[in-house]
Amino acid sequence: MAYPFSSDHEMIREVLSDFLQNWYENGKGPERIYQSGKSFDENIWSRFAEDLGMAGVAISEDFGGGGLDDLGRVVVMEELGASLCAIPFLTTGGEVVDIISKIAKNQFKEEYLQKIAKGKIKGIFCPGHLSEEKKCINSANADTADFILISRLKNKIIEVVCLKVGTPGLEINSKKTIDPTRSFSDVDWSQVSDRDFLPIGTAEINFFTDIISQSQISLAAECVGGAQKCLDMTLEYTSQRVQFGRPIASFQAIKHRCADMFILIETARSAVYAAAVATKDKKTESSLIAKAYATEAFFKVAGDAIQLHGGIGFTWEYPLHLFFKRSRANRSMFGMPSEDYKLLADNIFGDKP
Amino acid sequence: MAYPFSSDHEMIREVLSDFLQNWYENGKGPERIYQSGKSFDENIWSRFAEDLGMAGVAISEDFGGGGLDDLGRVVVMEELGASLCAIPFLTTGGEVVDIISKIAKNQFKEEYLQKIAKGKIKGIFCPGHLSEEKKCINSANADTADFILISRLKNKIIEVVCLKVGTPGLEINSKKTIDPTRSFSDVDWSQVSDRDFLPIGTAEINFFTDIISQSQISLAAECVGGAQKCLDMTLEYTSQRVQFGRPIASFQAIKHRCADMFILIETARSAVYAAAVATKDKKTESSLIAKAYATEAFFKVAGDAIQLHGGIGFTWEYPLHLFFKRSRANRSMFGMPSEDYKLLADNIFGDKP
Amino acid sequence: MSDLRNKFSKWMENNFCGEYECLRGRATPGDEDAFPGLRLKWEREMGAAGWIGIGWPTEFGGKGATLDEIVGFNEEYASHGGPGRAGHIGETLLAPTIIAFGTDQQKARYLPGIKAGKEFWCQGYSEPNAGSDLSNIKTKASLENNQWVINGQKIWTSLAMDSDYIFVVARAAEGSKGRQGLVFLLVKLDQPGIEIRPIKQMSGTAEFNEVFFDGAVCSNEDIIGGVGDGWKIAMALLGFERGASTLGQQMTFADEFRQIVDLAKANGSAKNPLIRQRIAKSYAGLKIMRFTALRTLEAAEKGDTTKEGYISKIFWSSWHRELGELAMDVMGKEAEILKNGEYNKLQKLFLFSRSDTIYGGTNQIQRNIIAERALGMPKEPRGGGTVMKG
Amino acid sequence: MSDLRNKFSKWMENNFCGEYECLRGRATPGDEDAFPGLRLKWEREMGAAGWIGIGWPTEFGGKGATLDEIVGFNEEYASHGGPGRAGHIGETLLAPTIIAFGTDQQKARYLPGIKAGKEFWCQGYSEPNAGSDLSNIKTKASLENNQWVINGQKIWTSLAMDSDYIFVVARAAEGSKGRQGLVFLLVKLDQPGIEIRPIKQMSGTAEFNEVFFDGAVCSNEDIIGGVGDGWKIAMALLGFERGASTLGQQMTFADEFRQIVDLAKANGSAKNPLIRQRIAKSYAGLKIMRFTALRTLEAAEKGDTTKEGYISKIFWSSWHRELGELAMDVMGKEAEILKNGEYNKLQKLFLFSRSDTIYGGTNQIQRNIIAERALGMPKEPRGGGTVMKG
Repeated sequence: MAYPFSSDHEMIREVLSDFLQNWYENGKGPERIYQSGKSFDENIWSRFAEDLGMAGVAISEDFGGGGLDDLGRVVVMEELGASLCAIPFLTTGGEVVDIISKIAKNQFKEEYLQKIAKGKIKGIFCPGHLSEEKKCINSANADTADFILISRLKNKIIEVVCLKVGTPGLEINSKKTIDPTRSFSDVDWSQVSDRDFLPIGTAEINFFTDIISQSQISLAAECVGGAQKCLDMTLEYTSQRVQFGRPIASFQAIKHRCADMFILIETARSAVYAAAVATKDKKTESSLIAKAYATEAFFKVAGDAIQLHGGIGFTWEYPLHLFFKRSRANRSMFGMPSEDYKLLADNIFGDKP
Repeated sequence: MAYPFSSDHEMIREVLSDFLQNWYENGKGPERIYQSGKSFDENIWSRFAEDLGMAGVAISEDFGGGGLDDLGRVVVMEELGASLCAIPFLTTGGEVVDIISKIAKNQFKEEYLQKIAKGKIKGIFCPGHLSEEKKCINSANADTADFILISRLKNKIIEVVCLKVGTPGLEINSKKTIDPTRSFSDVDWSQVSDRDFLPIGTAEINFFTDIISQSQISLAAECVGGAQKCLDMTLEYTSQRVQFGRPIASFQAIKHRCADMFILIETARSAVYAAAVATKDKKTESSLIAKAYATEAFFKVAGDAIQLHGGIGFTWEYPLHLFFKRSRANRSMFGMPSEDYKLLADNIFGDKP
Repeated sequence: MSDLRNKFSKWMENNFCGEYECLRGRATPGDEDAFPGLRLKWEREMGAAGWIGIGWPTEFGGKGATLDEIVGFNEEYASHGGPGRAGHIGETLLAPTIIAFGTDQQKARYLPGIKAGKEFWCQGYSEPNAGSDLSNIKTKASLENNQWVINGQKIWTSLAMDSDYIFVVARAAEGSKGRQGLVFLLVKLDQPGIEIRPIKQMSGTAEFNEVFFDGAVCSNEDIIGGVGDGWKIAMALLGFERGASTLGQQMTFADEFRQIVDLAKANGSAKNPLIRQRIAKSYAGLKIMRFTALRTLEAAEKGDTTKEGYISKIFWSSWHRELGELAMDVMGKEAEILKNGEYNKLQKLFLFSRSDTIYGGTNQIQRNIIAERALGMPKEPRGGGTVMKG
Repeated sequence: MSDLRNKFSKWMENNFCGEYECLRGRATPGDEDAFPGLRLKWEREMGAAGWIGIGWPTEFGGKGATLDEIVGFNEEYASHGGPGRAGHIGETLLAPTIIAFGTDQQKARYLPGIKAGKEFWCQGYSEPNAGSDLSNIKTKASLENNQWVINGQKIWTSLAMDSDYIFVVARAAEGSKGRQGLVFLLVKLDQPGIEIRPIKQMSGTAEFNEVFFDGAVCSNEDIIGGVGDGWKIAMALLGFERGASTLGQQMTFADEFRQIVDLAKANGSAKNPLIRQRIAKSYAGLKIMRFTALRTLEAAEKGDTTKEGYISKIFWSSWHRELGELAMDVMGKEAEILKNGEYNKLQKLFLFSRSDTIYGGTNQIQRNIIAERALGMPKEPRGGGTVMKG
């Protein structure tokens, strides 16, 4: 792996890869999830948090976390992506940890971060300051959350409040999506009484820009992990499948397509790693690029993997379609790539047509 | 060839192909053109017109023409495209013939069509009714024209007038373009005295829509001919070039790329033939599609042909670059494909955003 | 409008209604398991009225319809929203093969059932280890007491659940290889030696099946051609696939395209210039697909074989796969959401169309065929590379 | 900013001016025949100031600069608009090879000339019939009276007209095949047995040359390694290509990109949403190219060999070719027109970039390399197919 990872990162990757691929079990893990009708596996989340200490990988060691940087999360998300394990790390271990770590008062911070690190509680973040409406559409992992952080604009300062799940008036409607391995829900807090919101802290808009960047990087890392798994499956399958007296991996059409997949994956990987280690002034742009590029790359690679698998690739019994569906769902999270590129162009030209 | 061609068409194709490939002489023909500093070969034009009777292929037999339909012109343009022979058939034998045939008075019609059929005179058409300015930018073949037809709006009716080259005030400035085998010029008639314009006839706007369609079909046919030649050259070259102990045509990467070229060419061909035989109500749309699709196809095929030729493909001595340059020039004639598709979308949605 | 087309249009108007309403635009690829019973009833309706096999020669009960008439017929069928044809394999593939190569007895036995819309056929070509390599067939047929006994497995068989018969390409001569020693058998599905298992696809539906043969039988009179002719017959049958039926499929595509346009207008995607470009290109592709099919068909009617026919499969399947992606992007924020927990029509289109570029010969195989047959490039060497596992 | 970077930045400011002004942003690929004399003078200027070979070990006159310093150096050079480096083949390819494999005598003889910017090198690898297949080399070298006598032909040699020496891979052992029996020779260009013919490209310029050897000679002390080591040395030299110099190239790309953005703003193309998407994607590609190069370089500095280095060539060349197409589309109606009868910079970019995906290993070869070396897929069989002509 090498640059930019430390030996800590390498160790996490190794442990997690074993743990998650064991759970994944050639697709049986995700299959059990959608067969169960639930959106994730509580047991895996507990072990992930407690045994491996991964839920709090980015939480300060003072609060029982791993004390690692964005790169640590990149490693975790890559491995989650490679196993389609949709435990709510993206949300709880990501933006929720960052918001609490950076703006919550000490008592709240201590309690919540310690519980998160132990896998006792899970939360999501709804960026309420971006809209007038008091709701959030297609929010990932909301159906398994214990609490919800909501940002809201108040006199040009953004305030973050916390709502416990179960608060009267709070509605969380989960929906089935094209990706059967991760849940989406609509969260509506318009009917919650004012006194039920617990104020956590305040921050400026730039802070939330960074929160969004972090989530973009995590999503992009998940895509890289998923795409790599698709390529691995394809290399394995094409080396064993014999047609016309040869393993199909020996056909140039297959080789070149795999080479193109590799190019996409490695460039996406570069974009993700670069965004994770970017300095503050380059964070927003590099995260946007990583997210737009990696989500597109995953979609392309997953589609190509199906094509190179031939018939078995599009069957339900073979897990490839789950990666393809995840890739389509990721492609539309936090906006489509074409919208990202539109933003990027606005920055390049310094205007907005 | 078969559908939709008659045996007359087949015969024209055979004769022309021999004649023009003989002139083309593995690229020596076009090379002589740009070495000469002229934009075309007068001698070839005479023989094309007089010996082969091709200048007037679409002129009524009453005036010494071939009496063929749009498909006849398609055959001619394909063969011109395959040889990069930029004699001014696209203009003189195309829109100029159509305008004179359909709206000129008998005396003018007889004189001009007979002379065109014999290769004695050449003309161009400037669609002046499309703009306020009395000029036409990047007009093909203007530098070799003897007369210029100009359309202009007059009380909601469009009037066509004729200007002889040499008329005081008429300016024709020819320019070098990226395609050294066809000339572009700017034509400016703003300084010509009113009495020097010879009125030819009038027509409604729909008539000019059809004129444009015909030119689009001709341009698209030229692209199909050029693209086919690029594929032919590639098949020839790759069957002879040996690498790693095999003719490179035996490598699947080469085979598949050639297959993709074939797909593009044959679909472009379908579009062109369909447009040529389209009924009046489908003419505008099918011509637009043929033009947008075939110009893109030619550009892609010519680029791929260079790639598959390797080093020799991008040298000046080998004629492939001339096809590539022609394809780029054609791609921007009468608007870029993206503009064509924009128009098409406007029609599909029935609106204009 | 031709007389026949006119008549058929009126017939559709009067008969494709009532209980059949729910079939409107259904049972197209990706949706072939919709309303199985009713679809078969509808086929009988078509058959009874004489609308099956209109292109067959009159001596076999056809109308000897011209190409123009068949094109018109298909267009009318689609424009009235007729459902995917459950009988198309029998009607457009097997019947012409029997007419060309079958015995009088086979013609008398099988054509009427197809014509009446009462007997349905499916195709037993692909095998798990043969895939796109038809000459690598392993299913065996051995002649015992004037009966062929069949053992082996076929896969990617569409419509098997709705069918009465299957035509099977099997290896008759022990030890034969490649194209040699194959036999083309007509086999009844409802017998002890046959088991059908549906294959669930990523779209959640199951159009394809595995068919297992464990001592299944057919009479020695039920082979087309002789032993060793199997390859020739199988290829000839595939040749009939380049028929007017592709135009019917295109009408289905046009219908899907129109739905996407309507949705784009309704949800505002139509304002997006990138979507507009893709819509326009998709439309151009649809038209060009039609132009190309007509060119091939009309040339064939003149007796010419043309090379552009080779591009049909890869062009339509790639176009359709892109249409699926476009459909999702037009849907926008709703693209991921399953209303009522089920894939809607466009989501199914998106998912099912991934198989279009695979079944019936992958795009890779199509490019090989184009390069070798249309362009005369050198053949792919068999063998070579390192075989890591059989 | 590092000390070295700082110093170099100031030096560029004080020295890249005056008569050198006209070299600003010139002599990049596609424009390498610009100002030949002045470019060489500029190299001597760089050499005299000690700015050539900063990454070499100090014992050979280098500064032993770290990766970060070399990256910084290249960025400063580009941001000051420094022209394409006429000496880069000697400095970044041959010198590291001599340092790694050369004799003390060779080091003493050749490194100072390179360092001083006084002796220029070009590369004799490709041959007309070898193309991308380096092991198929036909140029022969035979040892006669302690001198190697060379006969044969090299092609696609860039900068040959400006060079003093060429390093040549030739076949030493009569009858040897493939990678065996090759020798790596250092040959003076100015001698009777060598003829250089420029190859005019579609861009109208001539960066590449054919080099003909007709009894050309070099001393037996001028081979690197022994007879039979040619392949190993040649490959090691190519390994040095994955160096920091790619970052310099990227600065040139950034410059071209910026020009296109400026033009789009000026001529209104920037209002076109399709152009905006392409500009944004191009920008993302440029950044990702840089990220990937840094990843490879930093891993290499840690002593790790990573696989993503294999994608460098195909990624930059494909990106650059697309940039050329984008440039034309941004130019709009002016794209086709030659002002003053000559290609402007962006037109040259468009035309020259078609060769990027070909020279130095075509995209097809790059994909083979990636598949076989990075992904461990089976090797392409040699031979097979029908050889129609040698």
